[in-house]
Amino acid sequence: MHDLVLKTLGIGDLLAWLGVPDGSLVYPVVASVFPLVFLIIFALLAVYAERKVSALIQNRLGPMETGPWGLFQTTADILKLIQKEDITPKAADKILFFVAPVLVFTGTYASLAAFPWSSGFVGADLNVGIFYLLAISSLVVAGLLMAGWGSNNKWSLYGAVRSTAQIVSYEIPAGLAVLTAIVTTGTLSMNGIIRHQEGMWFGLLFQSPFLFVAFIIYLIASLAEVNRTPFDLPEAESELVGGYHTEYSGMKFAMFFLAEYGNMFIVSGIAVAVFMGGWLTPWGTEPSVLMGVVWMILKSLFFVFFQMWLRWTLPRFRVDQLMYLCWKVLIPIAFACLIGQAAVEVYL
Amino acid sequence: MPHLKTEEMIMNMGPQHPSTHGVLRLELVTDGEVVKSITPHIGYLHRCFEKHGEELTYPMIIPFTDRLDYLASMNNNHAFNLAVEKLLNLEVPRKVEFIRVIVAELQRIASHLVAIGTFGADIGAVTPFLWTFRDREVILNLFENLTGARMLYNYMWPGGVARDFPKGFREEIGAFITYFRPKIRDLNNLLTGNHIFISRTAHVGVLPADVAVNYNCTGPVLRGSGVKWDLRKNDPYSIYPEFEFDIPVGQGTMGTLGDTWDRYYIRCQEMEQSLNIIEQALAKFPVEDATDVQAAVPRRIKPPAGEVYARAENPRGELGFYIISDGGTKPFRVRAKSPCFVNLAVLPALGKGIMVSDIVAILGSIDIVLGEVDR
Amino acid sequence: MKPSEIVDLLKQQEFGDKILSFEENTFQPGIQINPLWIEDIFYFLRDDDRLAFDSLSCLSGVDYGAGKELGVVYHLFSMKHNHWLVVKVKLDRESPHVPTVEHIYKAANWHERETFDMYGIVFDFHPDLRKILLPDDWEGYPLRKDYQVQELYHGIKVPF
Amino acid sequence: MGYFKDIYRGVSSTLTGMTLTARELVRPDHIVTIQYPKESIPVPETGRYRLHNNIDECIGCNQCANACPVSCIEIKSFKRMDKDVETVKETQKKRLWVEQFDIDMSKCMFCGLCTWPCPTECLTMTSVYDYSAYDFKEHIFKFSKLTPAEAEQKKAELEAWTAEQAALKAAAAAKKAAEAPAVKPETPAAPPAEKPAEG
Repeated sequence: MHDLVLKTLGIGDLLAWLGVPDGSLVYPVVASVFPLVFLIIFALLAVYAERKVSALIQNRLGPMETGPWGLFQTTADILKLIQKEDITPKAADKILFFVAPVLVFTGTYASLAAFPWSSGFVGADLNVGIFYLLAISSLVVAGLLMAGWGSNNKWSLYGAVRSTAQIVSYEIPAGLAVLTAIVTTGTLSMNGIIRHQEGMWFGLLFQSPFLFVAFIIYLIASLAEVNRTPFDLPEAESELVGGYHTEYSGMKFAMFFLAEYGNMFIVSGIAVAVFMGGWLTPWGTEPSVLMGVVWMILKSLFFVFFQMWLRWTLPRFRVDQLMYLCWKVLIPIAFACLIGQAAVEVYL
Repeated sequence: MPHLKTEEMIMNMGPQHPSTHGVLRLELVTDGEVVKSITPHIGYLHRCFEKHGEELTYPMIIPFTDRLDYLASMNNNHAFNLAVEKLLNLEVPRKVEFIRVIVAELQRIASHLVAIGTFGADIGAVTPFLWTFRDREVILNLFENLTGARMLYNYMWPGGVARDFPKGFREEIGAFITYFRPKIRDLNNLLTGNHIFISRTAHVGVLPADVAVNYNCTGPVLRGSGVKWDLRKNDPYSIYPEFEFDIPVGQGTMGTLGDTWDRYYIRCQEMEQSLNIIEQALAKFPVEDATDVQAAVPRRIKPPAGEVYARAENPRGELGFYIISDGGTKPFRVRAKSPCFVNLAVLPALGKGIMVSDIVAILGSIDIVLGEVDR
Repeated sequence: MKPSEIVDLLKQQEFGDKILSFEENTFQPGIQINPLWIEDIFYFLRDDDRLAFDSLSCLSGVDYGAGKELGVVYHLFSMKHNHWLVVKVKLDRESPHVPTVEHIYKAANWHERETFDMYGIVFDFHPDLRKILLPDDWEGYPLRKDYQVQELYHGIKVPF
Repeated sequence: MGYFKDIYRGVSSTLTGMTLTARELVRPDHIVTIQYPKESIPVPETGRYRLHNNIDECIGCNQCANACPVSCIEIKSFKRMDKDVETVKETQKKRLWVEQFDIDMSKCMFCGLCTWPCPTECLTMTSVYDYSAYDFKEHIFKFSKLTPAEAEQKKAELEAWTAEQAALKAAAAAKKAAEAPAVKPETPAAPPAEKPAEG
């Protein structure tokens, strides 16, 4: 990754020109800062977009005061959050309380390492890319549990317990849906999956009905993993007031916020990579390296918009309905798709 | 495996809580997600209405009745004036009756809009909340043109009303009706028919009819349990008998009879019925009748000694005033029997063995306003 | 049913001596009864299908003036027959006691707690007679005519 | 069976919901927000918000203070000398100097009961609603134009004038008593001096 970042974006020449010796530590550091910067910028834009989308749906204008059309609203929010006092409840478990947001954020940040930006532009092109992505994103569960238990607040405990149940149980349908796609592509590496989808209009989606249903299941499961409506039970405003991040304020709260929006992007990125042809052009040809990044981000942003659109339409599930939907509906159908797709592979 | 006795957790929902519709504290004993018992604690918004009633003259009490159920001020005024007019044995001019019915029904729609909006927000759908409040703004602007105030009007006086309809006001109401009818359909498509909403509200908080009658629940809570009881029809007052409108009653279409969904859906249907009433009232409005609306308002209100209990159909149920007068300008005793106070008393009975998220749904469907509960 | 018929029915049920007075000319017909017999009379009023008073529409405490007695007024209403009956009970000021009707009309539970809170009328055998509106440690019964507001409550000046 | 019907209904109701929100999303003409500081909701002139008293027409009759449920109007006034009496709107006579006419708008409940009994209709409710302030005391609007110095000076004149009137009356009574002492019994004592009407 870092040699690529350095070469294509010219940072390498810049650093060499600055007289930085070749093998020094600066290169990997700069390369690893790039996804962090992207994450923060994306979060800024996503929060602003969410407020604008929700406003337009609800016949409102959304933020208009800070900057033209309220563009600097999120920077204002981030500045506010930074200078807000970082309160730790007296009876809170200090260590857990501090580590929770860090863990949640690293879960999101680490999964950017294997994120397939474009053909030459991917962090670590692991041959178990998709497996790594699904695994690392469940690191968030530990963080949420720590947050809920650490803040020593009954409501946060409720939020934490609910979110653990939800994320853990929704990883199974998500995994199965992705497995259905892996059955056809044969490889686990992200670029491999994407390369396999060359020449297909809109990727694997329309290759077989099983894959289409698997895609829908993955979308629903990914909503649950990111705690977005209709699955936003852990921080259900109207019941648990704030859920696991009730007691947080200032920078720690910003970390949770950043992680949530980061997760939104990563989850829709995986959906795009596995089912929608990743950085390929919609009609299946391979674009240049930079254009690949553009296509990948565009497709992911569409699904981010889809999640926002869904959030302002649907009410919220109850916990037992959540479990019913996962275990009684999504998983059986995911299995059926898996078997169906496997049969298609073997006989066709 | 012997049953592991898990320790029950006592939790406080309120008094500052996003979905208690005001300052109400629910003490929940919960075992995991399942709620063992609910004990409501009220009194945070107690403003001694009944003590005020004994120290103020009759016209001065009316602004205080606005503040009982502050989402339905017109209906509160209406109920209080019915009681005082019975005491004074006052004959109210026909034009004033028409104005009162139109204004009361508009207020009913505004109050139901708040009930539906907050109920949707409690279940998680925030968009209907914004849509209902957008439509409610239109009614508030109508009231501001008529009375000068947006929410607390002091508009209806014993024997008359403060101001006559300004020029072109009836056309504005007609415009509102045509604007609002399609909006109810949108709301039903977005919320009432939504499968998640139905699964969250059907079969939840079932209130059998006899329990509802024994608890003296009234309004949409009682009609949700299938009891066809509406004061405008069963114990008519003012000129309601002149209008045809039907009383929506719960049928258990989506779940069992008397569940949260029924109570919610009745409010949607009642809004349409109110629109019908307003249309008929506008059609029959005595336009050429030029009597001054304050003609029958006595200069000094000194009712003869006696007592009366009069009641009116508020959006949340039957609001009754029991007034004892000792012949002076100040009432001897004013007792406001508020519907939300009685409807809230049912919550502990409904709250056994439900889940935490259901409390929010049931509380939203009972639709309480703490100003009226605590008086 | 006309008010006088209701009272005759009650008299037939050997409640005659329990009914102390009967006013007919007010808007709602009212009878005053002996507080000790309230439970039987109410059971009869509710369960007899000719009367069918199924809803306790309003329960209010009344203070008939400084020095005079306290009272509780029950407004009973029958949804089936659409007729009213007001039952009044007069209690002496020093120790106002009246048996509860909570087990007959569940609506009375909170009304009785509020009347106890405001007037100090004790409803015997009420399942949990606590103050409902005022804070638990508030002295005095506010709605009594001879009520003096306490000067300080937890150090906060009370008079306006 | 119920299982698949459940799923079908779930998906179809979600889709109808989404088409509705999408329709609202692409209809910018439905936006209702009014950006407050720049534009504001048009308030009708019959709006009932801040009270205003046109003090020149106020005769200090205290009707509004009596009609106010929360007694947030305080009036102090004292008697005018005969020569100062003015007439307002041809019908009402201003017989009092209104020394203090304060309305505490933080106590006022905007019921408008005070505007109805006012004989000269000088007390009206304007449609000014944005007068928020940092200190409660700024919400006490003082309408009286009489400065304390003027009030003192007028009170002094009033004392002198009443004393002089009393002296004149006493002299006239004494003269009448002197002219016809035998015929009529002693005339009753001089009427007590007019006490300034405290508000």
